[in-house]
Amino acid sequence: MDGIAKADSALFTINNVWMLVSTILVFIMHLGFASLEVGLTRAKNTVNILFKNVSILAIGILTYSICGFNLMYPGNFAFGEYFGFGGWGISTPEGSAGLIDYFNGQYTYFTDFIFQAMFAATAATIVSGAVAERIKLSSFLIFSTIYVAFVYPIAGSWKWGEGWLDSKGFYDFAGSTLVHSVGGWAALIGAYILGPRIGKYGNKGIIPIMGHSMPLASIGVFLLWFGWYGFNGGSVLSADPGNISLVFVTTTLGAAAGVLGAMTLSWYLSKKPDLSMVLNGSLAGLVGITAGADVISPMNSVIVGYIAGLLVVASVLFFDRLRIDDPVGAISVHLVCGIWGTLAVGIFSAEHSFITQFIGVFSYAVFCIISSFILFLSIDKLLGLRVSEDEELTGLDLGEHDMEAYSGFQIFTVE
Amino acid sequence: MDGIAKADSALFTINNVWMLVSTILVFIMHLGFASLEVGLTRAKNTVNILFKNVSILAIGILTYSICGFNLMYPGNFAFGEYFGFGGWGISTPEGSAGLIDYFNGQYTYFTDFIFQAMFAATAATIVSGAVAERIKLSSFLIFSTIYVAFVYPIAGSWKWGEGWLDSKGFYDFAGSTLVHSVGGWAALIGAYILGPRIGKYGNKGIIPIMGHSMPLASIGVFLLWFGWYGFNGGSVLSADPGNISLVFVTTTLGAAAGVLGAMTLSWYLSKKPDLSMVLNGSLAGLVGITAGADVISPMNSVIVGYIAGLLVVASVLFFDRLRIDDPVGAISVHLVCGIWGTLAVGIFSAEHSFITQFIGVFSYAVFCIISSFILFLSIDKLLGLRVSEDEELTGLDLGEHDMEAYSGFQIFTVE
Amino acid sequence: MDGIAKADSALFTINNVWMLVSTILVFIMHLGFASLEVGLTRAKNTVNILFKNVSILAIGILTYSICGFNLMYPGNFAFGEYFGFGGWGISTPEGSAGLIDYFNGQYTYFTDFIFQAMFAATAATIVSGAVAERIKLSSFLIFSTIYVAFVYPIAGSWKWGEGWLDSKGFYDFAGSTLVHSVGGWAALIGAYILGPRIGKYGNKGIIPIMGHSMPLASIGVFLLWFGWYGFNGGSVLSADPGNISLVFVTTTLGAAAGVLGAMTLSWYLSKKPDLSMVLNGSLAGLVGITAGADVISPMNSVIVGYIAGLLVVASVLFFDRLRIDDPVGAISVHLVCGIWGTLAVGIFSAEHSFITQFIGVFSYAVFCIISSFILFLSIDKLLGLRVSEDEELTGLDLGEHDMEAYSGFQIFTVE
Amino acid sequence: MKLIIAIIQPEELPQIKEELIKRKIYKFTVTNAKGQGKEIPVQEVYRGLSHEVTLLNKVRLEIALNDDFVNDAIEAITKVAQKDGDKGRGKIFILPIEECIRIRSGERGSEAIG
Amino acid sequence: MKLIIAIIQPEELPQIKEELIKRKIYKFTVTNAKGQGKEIPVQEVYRGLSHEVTLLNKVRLEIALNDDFVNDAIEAITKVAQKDGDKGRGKIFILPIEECIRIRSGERGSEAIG
Amino acid sequence: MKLIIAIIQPEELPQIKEELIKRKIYKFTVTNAKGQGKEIPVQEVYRGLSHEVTLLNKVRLEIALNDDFVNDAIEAITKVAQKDGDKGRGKIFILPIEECIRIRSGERGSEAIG
Ligand SMILES: Nc1ncnc2c1ncn2[C@@H]1O[C@H](COP(=O)(O)OP(=O)(O)O)[C@@H](O)[C@H]1O
Ligand SMILES: Nc1ncnc2c1ncn2[C@@H]1O[C@H](COP(=O)(O)OP(=O)(O)O)[C@@H](O)[C@H]1O
Ligand SMILES: Nc1ncnc2c1ncn2[C@@H]1O[C@H](COP(=O)(O)OP(=O)(O)O)[C@@H](O)[C@H]1O
Repeated sequence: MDGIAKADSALFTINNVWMLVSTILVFIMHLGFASLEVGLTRAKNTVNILFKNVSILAIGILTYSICGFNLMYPGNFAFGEYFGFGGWGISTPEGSAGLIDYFNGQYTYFTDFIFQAMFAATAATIVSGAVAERIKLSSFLIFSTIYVAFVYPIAGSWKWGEGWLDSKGFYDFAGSTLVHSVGGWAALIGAYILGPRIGKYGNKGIIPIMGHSMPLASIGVFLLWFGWYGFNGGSVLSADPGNISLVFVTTTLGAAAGVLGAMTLSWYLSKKPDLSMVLNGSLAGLVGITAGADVISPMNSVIVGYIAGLLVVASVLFFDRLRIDDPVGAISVHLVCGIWGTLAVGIFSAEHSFITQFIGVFSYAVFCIISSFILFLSIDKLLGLRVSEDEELTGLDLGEHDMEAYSGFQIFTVE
Repeated sequence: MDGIAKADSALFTINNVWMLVSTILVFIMHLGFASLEVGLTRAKNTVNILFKNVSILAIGILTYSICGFNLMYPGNFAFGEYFGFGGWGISTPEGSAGLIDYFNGQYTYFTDFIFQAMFAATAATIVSGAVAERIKLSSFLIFSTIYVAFVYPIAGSWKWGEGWLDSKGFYDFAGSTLVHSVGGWAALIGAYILGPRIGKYGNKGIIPIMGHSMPLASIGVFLLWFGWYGFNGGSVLSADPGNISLVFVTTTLGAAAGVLGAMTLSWYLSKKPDLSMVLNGSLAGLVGITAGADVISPMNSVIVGYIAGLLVVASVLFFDRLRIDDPVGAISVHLVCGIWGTLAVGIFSAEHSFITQFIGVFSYAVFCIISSFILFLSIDKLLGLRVSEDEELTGLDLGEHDMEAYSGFQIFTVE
Repeated sequence: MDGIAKADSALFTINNVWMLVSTILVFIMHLGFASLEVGLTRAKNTVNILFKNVSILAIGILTYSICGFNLMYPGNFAFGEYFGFGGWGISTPEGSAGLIDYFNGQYTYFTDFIFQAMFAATAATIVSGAVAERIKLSSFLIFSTIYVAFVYPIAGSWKWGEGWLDSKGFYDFAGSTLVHSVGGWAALIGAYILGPRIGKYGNKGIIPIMGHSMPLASIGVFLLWFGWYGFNGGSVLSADPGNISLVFVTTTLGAAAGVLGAMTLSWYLSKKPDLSMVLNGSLAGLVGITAGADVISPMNSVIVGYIAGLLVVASVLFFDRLRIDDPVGAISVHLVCGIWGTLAVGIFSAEHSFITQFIGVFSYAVFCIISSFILFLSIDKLLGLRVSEDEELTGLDLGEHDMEAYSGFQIFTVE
Repeated sequence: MKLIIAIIQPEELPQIKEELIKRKIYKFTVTNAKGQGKEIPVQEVYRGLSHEVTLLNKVRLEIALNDDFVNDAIEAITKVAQKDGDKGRGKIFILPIEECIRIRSGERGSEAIG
Repeated sequence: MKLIIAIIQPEELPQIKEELIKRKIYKFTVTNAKGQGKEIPVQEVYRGLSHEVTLLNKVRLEIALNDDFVNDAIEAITKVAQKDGDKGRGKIFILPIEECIRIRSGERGSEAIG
Repeated sequence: MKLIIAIIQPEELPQIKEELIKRKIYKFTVTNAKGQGKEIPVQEVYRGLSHEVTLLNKVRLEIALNDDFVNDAIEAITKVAQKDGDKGRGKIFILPIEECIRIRSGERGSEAIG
């Protein structure tokens, strides 16, 4: 091998390593989601939430290997640029040459698949938080299997699979819309159809139902932030030094500014420094910067993050006023800030048009709202969506799993 | 330096970085083990378990630097291809040239040592789970120091140190047998000699002793899965893009299928979705795929993982019927699925023979069973293995450490 | 591009990736600090501690982007080699060429910034532990904002910014002094000025105030150790295989020996294996090896770590005798072992002088003690430093945040 | 003066609280308890084994009152808890109190109780 | 009708439960408690400091019974707990109950207690 | 023989313990409780919503004593807890005990109580 070929091979190797490191980081976000959701809900539903998160990860990966990957990256579209299917399973490309030639010589076919597979389950996990503490386990599993196997990849193909929105110039770097809003819309519809948890909106106004473990919630947020370096950093799709380091800076500043935004507004509104809001603030900043992490300047990423931090606080209060009960704030974090982040690209990046960004946001809204409605309502008809009142009161852990999360601990299941 | 030399140096650098990243990932598996073991046992033994896990990691690394590394990779064997010793301590190779020429120019001597050192303590940690809640701290520390310092590296030298099993063509990619079964056999012997925890097998049948924190157990499993990307990915011993990305895919699919396998069987058997089984299922899948992660196709890795998931459920029930009390399921996960994974290489990989794989499994069984028996029985004679009944009832935290894990919390130590 | 240029670009890319991976690892240390501090304090102050740790991370990153980075790496000094300022904000270097030429072609400007930014907040977090459970939230936030924005970077410029101590030949590889002691001095002064927590030093002698969660404390320590591979490994400032692998070995052996040192001394002194001491021991070893991780041999790193482990035990007891109340042992771990590590470079590395190391330690002491005193006393005058007795007794969570960390759990807030 | 000790289902506490307040009974003390009674034991599953848990979560309510409030309190509790006829709805025990002291003021007797 | 309040060692609960059931006493309520008594204080070590903990973990058993079961209950408890003569084995207190109500049915008096 | 049940503020326990010991009252049992009384409800904030918590953390002290110690115990408790006149300082209830048994020895009556 001559010098140039060797150097190419070295570059290929490092790109590939970076993509796999990113894959691992996205993987650990699933623990982040699980911890956050557990921490912000009641102890009596802990086993149920953990079960959902572990199994949806496994199911998401498997369905992605069966059909999701080839729906999202169909190669050729079958129906306009709206829908295509590349065939069942993942087909090992031939020989190591085939591996190396894949995707401009940046990384292998397998790397591509596994990085994308880790993303897939995220969308379902986002829904999980919003419908927590009252949805039937089996119904949730059915919903999210279908959502992850079909809705998410088809929607994804429009942009990342080089479909019609990509042709239009719509930009979504790492998925403010394609991942977070797609999950967020289903979260909204799910929370709306299910109705609030018993006791949340009483005749005495809104009674907050406190999460049972702030350390777990915080561990969740730190792990999500940690994993986000792979989520955004990996979305560069190579180890290009200039790009990934810029993405690291904007991602970090966005998150930090989100903390500050949520801190200032919530401290101002409730006169007290509210940890649960500050935690959501960092996630809000991260979701907000995700659409434009590589095209927004560090300075502007602070602005995007800060506004996301304000938005998440306002949005949590707003949805509570609408009596849409979202135990972990998933709608506010992922949907609202996902939309904000996508539009922000149109504002802060000269090369992208606000109108196109808006069209993208709108199209995903329509598609996701309709699919979620159909799915949730059909499941409700066929199996029922919500656990019985009795089960909700004693908790889903005993109701659905016959198991307790904290055996031996004295826990007030009420108040 | 000319282009070729520079390119070589770049490849060397990236290989080395990947091995060190893998080292870090294997490191964090120790937190995974600790969390899992703590979560699946009772609150009153938490300090004890954490102490064991922290100290055995430190001891394992130190003894590996003193003699383990040179027992496992002796260079030349002294006694057939069964035993060799390369000398005490780790000898810094001379100059940076020495560093670079090491191991086909893939990574440095120090990298080799530290990657292997992180593996070593794993074997002892596996034992820890099976003997938890009743073994004396000092006796456990003595056992595992000897096991890690001598038994594990000598056994390892047979294959990874290029000993007789390697010559025979036995294959164990990342240690289904060399790490997991080696630990698993000691776990089995230890649990057998110690006998069950008080109250587990009453006259009313088997009474499950519930773990005290499902969130901790889940954190443990996610961290183990996370670290496994280094455990398997690093075992490629280079950053070769085709290989490590294939390993990532098989590892992930194996784990996901393990979850599914455990979920289906346990849901079928106990009519309820059992989180503790699903958690074990993912580990089962991971242990199962470890022996052949680079020679089994993605499709087959799903089969291997799924069967591992079924096996772990059946095995947990089986050992309970035998009245061998294994609080965390270490024997089922590491031993049973380790054997399965090793044999699976003989089934699913055309290049490897089932018979040779079986000979390997059998040889390790003999060696580990004998060593563990001798060690445990001698320690029992000299110092006693088991804490007093009183101490077991009040908990090892107060008994061995005079410390509580959850100061201030109200915990029922009984029932 | 010819072979050499391509190979250079590959090397640049891998260096840059390694620095960013290190950045992520340092990031997760903040979760480590938070978990450790939460675990070693009482349940009633948990929300407060988590809030401090999340917000100080965000604030630290933002101030570092505003002025910290350019105070620490001023380029040209304005006042002797003691103080310089490179201008507000982070100025994107021009074009991707500018990015690549940065810092000897090792990594980009953005990489440099973000790696250093993650370090910055560490110093403040160290203080947090020592003043926990009694400091007013707002006063702490003001103190640490100023400390991180000005004191830490100015002090840092003396060595890492190529200031006067660098010229003198002072050596501090990854910050035993520049990070750990700088945080440690402020911790000492803060704990001293605040006075002990109510009930700690009664007329019946010293009454330990137990931390409420050993699992959280252990998670914290493991995560810190995990992140330390980035803290030390990244401080090589390139992916040079020989150097980073040596640093991995010394770091690991230092930590392991620290565990052993603390284990032996504390077991000897209190007749019981003390988990809280062993956890501190590993951190002590890590802090101790940090100053010389690349110039101390593996063998000597064991000695440095072991002594650090002894020191931390002795020091914890010593400060308790002085009635300086440090809930998490931050002063002993970061200050005492930071000093030890810095001096150890003068002892174990032939190329460095003990005297110069001592001068460095002394200079930082003077600067940090004076700044901390002035800051803490001014804030005390203006706003008060300590919460009211009532608030301290009911806990800062209800007092400062109107929130509980473990809603539903039965916790004895007293005894 | 009487001391009412009521063992109730945890999820009924909020409603019982409301009923008590309606009847001008504002003060009580609550503890977490586990109860064994005639109710159907809960089935729990762990690591593939199913077993019966007979000690179930209960809430223990303690209300000290003057004699003429006793019937009101009983009514408030039974009203909520009787809504379905399941086993395990709990018990009320009434004990005599000889003296009651309000710590803050030192007041004694029936004055102090409310 | 009497109320038996027994303070016992946590680890004795399962056996005491069995003994009670043998004597046809099926219903009781259990709370987690901490007790200070004459028993040897537990030594605890934390961060190198050793200190005495005098408030030790106990379990508090509450059994309401008709008068003729009282001796059986005492026997059941003492049988288990007396097995060694250590300090700190606990106490039994017997208090009078004036009325007992089964919440589910409204039944009163000695009917309701069992 | 009397049973004193005192509901106190959690943070007062250590001092009350000292005062009791000063008065030669060495034995008691403590449980974690939540109390609703006249005290000002605590304001809690969570996810931007503020709400009143009326069930506040309390400690429940149980002391069985011979009659001549009752006033000492009351004094010990009130001394500490009266130090400021705030609401929510708690209550003391005194109940008759008919019998007391020391489990370890089987001793009965006023002998057994201390
Ligand atoms: N005699 C008793 N002594 C103490 N606690 C009792 C007694 N009877 C019932 N309880 C408490 O009340 C709870 C419910 O009692 P149970 O008898 O099952 O209800 P029901 O009478 O509706 O069947 C029990 O779990 C227990 O805590
Ligand atoms: N007079 C009492 N009032 C309340 N609780 C008591 C009383 N005496 C004992 N106890 C409870 O019983 C437990 C054991 O009491 P102790 O007197 O030490 O046992 P023994 O009589 O066997 O020495 C104590 O920890 C306390 O909880
Ligand atoms: N009648 C009662 N029955 C049961 N518990 C009571 C009663 N009165 C007060 N308590 C307990 O005492 C605590 C303090 O009572 P409160 O009446 O508010 O104090 P104060 O009399 O000082 O205003 C309450 O939270 C409750 O736990």
